[in-house]
Amino acid sequence: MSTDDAHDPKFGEYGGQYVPEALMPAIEELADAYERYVLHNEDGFMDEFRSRLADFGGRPTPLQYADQLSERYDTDIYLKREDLLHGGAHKLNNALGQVLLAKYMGKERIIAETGAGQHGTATAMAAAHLDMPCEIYMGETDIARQRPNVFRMKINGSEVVPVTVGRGTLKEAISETMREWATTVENTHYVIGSVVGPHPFPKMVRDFHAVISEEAREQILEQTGELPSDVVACAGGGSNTMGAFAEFIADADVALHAVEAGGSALTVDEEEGVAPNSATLSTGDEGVLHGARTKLLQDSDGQIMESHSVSAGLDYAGVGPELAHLVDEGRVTPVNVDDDLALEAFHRLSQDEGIIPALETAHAFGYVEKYHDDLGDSVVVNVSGRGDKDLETVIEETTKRDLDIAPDMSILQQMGGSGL
Amino acid sequence: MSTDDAHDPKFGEYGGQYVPEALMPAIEELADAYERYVLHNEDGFMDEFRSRLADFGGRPTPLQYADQLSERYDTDIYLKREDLLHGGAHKLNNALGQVLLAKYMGKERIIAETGAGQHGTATAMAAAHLDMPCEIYMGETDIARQRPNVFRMKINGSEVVPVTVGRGTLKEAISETMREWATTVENTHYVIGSVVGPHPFPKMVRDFHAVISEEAREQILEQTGELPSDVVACAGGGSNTMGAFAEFIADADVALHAVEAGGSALTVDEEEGVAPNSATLSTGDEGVLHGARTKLLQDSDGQIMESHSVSAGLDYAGVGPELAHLVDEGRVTPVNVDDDLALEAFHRLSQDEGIIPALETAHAFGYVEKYHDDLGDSVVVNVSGRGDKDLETVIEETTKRDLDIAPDMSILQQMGGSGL
Amino acid sequence: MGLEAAFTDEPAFVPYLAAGDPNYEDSLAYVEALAEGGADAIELGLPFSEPIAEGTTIQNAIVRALESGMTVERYFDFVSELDVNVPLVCMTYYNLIYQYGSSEGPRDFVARSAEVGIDGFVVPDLPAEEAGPLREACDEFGLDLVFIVAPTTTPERLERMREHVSGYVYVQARLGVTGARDDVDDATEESLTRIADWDVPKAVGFGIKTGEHAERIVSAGADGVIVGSALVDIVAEGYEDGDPTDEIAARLEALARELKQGALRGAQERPQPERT
Amino acid sequence: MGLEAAFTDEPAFVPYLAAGDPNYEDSLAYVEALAEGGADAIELGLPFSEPIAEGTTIQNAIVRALESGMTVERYFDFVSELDVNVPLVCMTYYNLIYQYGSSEGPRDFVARSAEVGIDGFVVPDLPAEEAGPLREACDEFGLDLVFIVAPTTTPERLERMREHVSGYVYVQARLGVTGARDDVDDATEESLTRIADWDVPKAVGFGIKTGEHAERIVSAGADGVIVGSALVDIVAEGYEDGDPTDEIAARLEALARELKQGALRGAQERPQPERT
Ligand SMILES: Cc1ncc(COP(=O)(O)O)c(C=O)c1O
Ligand SMILES: Cc1ncc(COP(=O)(O)O)c(C=O)c1O
Repeated sequence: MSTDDAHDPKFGEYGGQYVPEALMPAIEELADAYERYVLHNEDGFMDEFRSRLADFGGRPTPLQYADQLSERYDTDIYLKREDLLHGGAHKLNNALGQVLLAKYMGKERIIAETGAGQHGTATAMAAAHLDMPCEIYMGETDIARQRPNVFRMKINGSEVVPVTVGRGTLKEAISETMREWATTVENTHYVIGSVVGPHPFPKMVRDFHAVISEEAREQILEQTGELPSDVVACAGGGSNTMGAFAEFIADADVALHAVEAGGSALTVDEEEGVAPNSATLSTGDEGVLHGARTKLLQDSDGQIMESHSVSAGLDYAGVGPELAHLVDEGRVTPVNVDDDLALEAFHRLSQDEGIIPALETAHAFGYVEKYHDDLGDSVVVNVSGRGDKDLETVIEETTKRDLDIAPDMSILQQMGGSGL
Repeated sequence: MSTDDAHDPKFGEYGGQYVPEALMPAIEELADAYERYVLHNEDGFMDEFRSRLADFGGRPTPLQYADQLSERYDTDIYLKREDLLHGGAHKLNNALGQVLLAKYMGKERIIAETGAGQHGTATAMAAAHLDMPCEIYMGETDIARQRPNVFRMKINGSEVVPVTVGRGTLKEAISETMREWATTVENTHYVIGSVVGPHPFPKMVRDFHAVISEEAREQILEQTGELPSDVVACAGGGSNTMGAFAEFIADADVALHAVEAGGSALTVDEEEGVAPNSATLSTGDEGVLHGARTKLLQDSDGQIMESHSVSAGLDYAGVGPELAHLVDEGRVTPVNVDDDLALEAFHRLSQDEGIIPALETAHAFGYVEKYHDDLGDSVVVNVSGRGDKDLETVIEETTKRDLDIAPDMSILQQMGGSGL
Repeated sequence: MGLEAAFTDEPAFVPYLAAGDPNYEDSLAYVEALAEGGADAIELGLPFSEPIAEGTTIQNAIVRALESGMTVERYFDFVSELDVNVPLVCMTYYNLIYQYGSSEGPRDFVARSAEVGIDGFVVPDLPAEEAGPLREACDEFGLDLVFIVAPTTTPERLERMREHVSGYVYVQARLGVTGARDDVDDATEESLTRIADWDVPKAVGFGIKTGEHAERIVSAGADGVIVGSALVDIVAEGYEDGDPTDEIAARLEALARELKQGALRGAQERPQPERT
Repeated sequence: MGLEAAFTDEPAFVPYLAAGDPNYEDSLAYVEALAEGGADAIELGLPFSEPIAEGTTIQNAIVRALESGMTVERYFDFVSELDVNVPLVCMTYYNLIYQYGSSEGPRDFVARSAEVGIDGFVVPDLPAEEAGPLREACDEFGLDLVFIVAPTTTPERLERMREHVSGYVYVQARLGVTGARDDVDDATEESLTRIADWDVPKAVGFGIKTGEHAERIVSAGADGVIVGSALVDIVAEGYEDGDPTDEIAARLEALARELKQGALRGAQERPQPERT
């Protein structure tokens, strides 16, 4: 874990603490707790965290050599299998870390926001596991379209609080959760879902996810005796990304690729305030959102755009400030993959390797497919999550597109209906 | 792995090879391959199997101390986390083992039957991973009600072959697959989904799953220095059951509990040929089904009954012959848990431990809830699978019942509709 | 009367129907029509709920029979009531045989079968290895036990079967359910050669549908032909179209006649007749 | 004209409305009605798409304003067009300030604000730690920068804020949005005590809805009251009911008057008036 810059709320010019005054004490308290428990393992916090990640979460996750893809690309492809983590995605690393931290801090209640529901379900699982009351704020539009995840949160015993303001999606849910936090800071911890938000969140969330690259680095050294030439991870907020990169950053020869959602196009519609992508690192510019200075999708006024991607988990107009900084420094290469290529990659990984990836994850494989000639001879790809949650979207989007690689789904139509 | 009885097709009076003559050569060939590759590790088969189980499957799975349940029952409860295996259930142990074996045997094609789709999805994943063409036979009724699993098989590149004869459920699918196998034995391997069928399947499938108890035994010794007092596992065909028991059978002091589906009642309707349960070990009697002599749910003529359970994966009128034998010998205690208790246990585990279990698995926890006073001081429960696949059923069945423990799902109704 | 007798003098035509398909009364008429058409013995299916060895056609016949109320007791009634003059073979699965009666094992079933006039058994899911108790009961009551030889059956298993078989041996023409004719002939000839020195009649079945086809099989050396699906198809189609029972019976009788004639022609074409 | 001036002589009433809620024209009328009703300064919200510090009421107002086409340029037009005679405070989020103009940083925004007659800023997501560049620009153009003191603000942070604050300090009455009155008074008194020796006026806001309420706050020592949601509620209800603009304006003016009167009464009840 890199502790060198733990006290600095900034990554170059990015980061910081752009939050309402009412939250500042909570954030300072959290920064203090981060330092004590996470960085200095006070009261054995990190030991307990790592042990619960192992027993409850299922760590370490394997680093799997991908037979078929390696042959296809004539290069060694290794899969870091975060899809095998409890809950089906890397998200638990962070959720478990923060809920446990809240316990150590003496907090009595957890709140969190969720968009597609992945972070919400991970938080609900962690809260149930650690016996903490938990409320998840979720836009009412998202509730309607992510019913299985709503149900999972509820059966884990969390409350799901509908946010009815505005469009009822992730943005509004974040605002609502921040406001709720501002009124209950004393007994409540807000579990943010990615390496975003005010300091210390970006560093803390990164550190909770750094176990990904810590393991992967050890595993590849054990398996090959060498460091990989490349690490590839998708990037929404960037938590799986930073988790997969963290321990390789000091290894200057390891190329790091952050794959964003190219959506349907990289152009934007200023008039409507809509970007048909969420390629923040590739196309966004500097601004302040949700507590941090970072790269953003915004119009010329500075209003935040609606982003779009076939993958709900990448659909965010901001990105972690550390990633923005690493991109500016040239350490991380930002790339993007559009909806079509991501869907194709989804099908390819499912058919060739027997792993049904999350649509977020599929973007990383879309990049490998398209640019494998530019990659070195040993590529680690972070399989950030599994795709069970995406079946419905994939059916719909695949049918729309008539992709060559897609399986013939007529059997489902014959048996009545076309959805799941 | 217990090799003492590898050549004997029987377990006491159970087991055997009651199959059409056309299949006998295939079964003898398989028995031979089982002995060479599985028992004697020829060509390093078992090494490759174990290594793929680790890297692709995610083994070892944790043995997790369950904080809340241990407190609730005032006894130490340990969870063997097969739900974390790739695909979400123990099923992959067997599917991967058999598909790999088929490869070693020079077979070019995989067929399998599936009912609820769990074994089918595991087989499809394994076949994709090992680059084997695969066809899954599935009753058309099951196809219609298990759409997400049908889709998962198809996106993994398997064909799903609808079986239209009779009621179009698991029984018919098994017959169809056996017939298909009988016509293509030379190049095809039939991957059976549980410890059922003719020898060598019950032993071979058990050996592929024995890794569960092999790990669990080691893990509990490491964690507590002692063997557990009890091991509890649900039993449909009995594959997770035998996997969880195998390495403890010789430990005479470890009590082994096989929890069957009590359904809605233990009585049967002879007239209709319907048992409202699938408590084969508790209520069935000896007979011959699907290639083996074992305990069955049958009417007085010997016609096989339709079984019933809220959990599709336990819904089978037969059971593995070795389990039947171990029950007769008094080594395994057969118990059963009805639909209500299983649903309650589903919600309890979800809320208290943050683990949403498969409905099959929930039966094991229903038993622990009801009979914890009879259990010893250190109980291993096999978490055979995760419950994502069961969300829809759980909503429906919970709503019907008005269970106290169930979360308030009105938020979903408010947002429109009542299903997922 | 002993199944072997059906094969004396001339090649035997052995049809199969599921008892009770599509219902008890019609099924009686259909089976009698087969006898009328020249059957030398009849394989009469006792429907089992899990017929793992059957093709779709016969599976569906079994479903129809079960749905119309066929049970083991009614099967025995059916046999008692049948007005035919040829040996009857009960074709069913082992569980029904095993469960019947108050004592464990197949003896009760065999005893009752003998009582109602059944002459032997074909049990597709009972390989020779598991057949001991049934063989004993058959011996006790003087009934035959037929085994099936598949193209894939190994020499060792042939030996085991030879010990237990009586009445006739059922030679499975090929693995596939349908297919090119020449294949069948080759596989059949090879199978027949492998068991040429067995002292029971060899009846070939699996996919035989026409008189011409029966002719070839017999000319290749078979002592008889077993025909199931082609006959069951007539029952199924008639049932679906709602045809009158007597019409369907007439069609069955006609096909039976064609098949028997084919077998007879085949016998005349044999290079060296083995039996007279 | 300098915000501090608004607090001279008597306790100030400082209302908040989102510019452009529910549309440009009506909003002009509403803001002018507040001035008419006795506002001493006006906090005029420039709507930002992610208003993380607002309650639901104001969030909804911002959504209405954005949907009716409010932009940064139109906001400046709006301010230019406003016919009021009191100081104006621009309340917005830092990203809009930061992005404006061709050069990086807040200077362009401040320059343009000064041009159209804005007197100062409240930026809820800009803590003192990050406020350097904006403070500099304000100094350059002679504008004020207001900070918010929360009940939870630590003594160290108070010190940091004190360095940067000008115009007035915005005292957040309590963490919760609504609640029992006595709580508010206690928290308010404590907050006021903590910053008693600061040489800027102290205005209290957060949850003030009535004249009586304003009275108590001022009697507890505040130099002014800030009222937002209660006024925005009037706009929202009128908008939903489709009431005529002038009726809504009249209601706003009436509430403004009540609040101002309450504040004046409060000043008379003070034990020892600090300012005259
Ligand atoms: C599987 C998966 N991968 C990636 C992401 C993107 O988040 P992040 O960029 O923070 O890793 C998500 C978010 O929901 C996700 O569910
Ligand atoms: C999660 C899970 N557990 C248990 C079972 C029951 O099978 P078995 O008794 O063979 O373990 C199934 C079958 O689908 C299953 O999916």
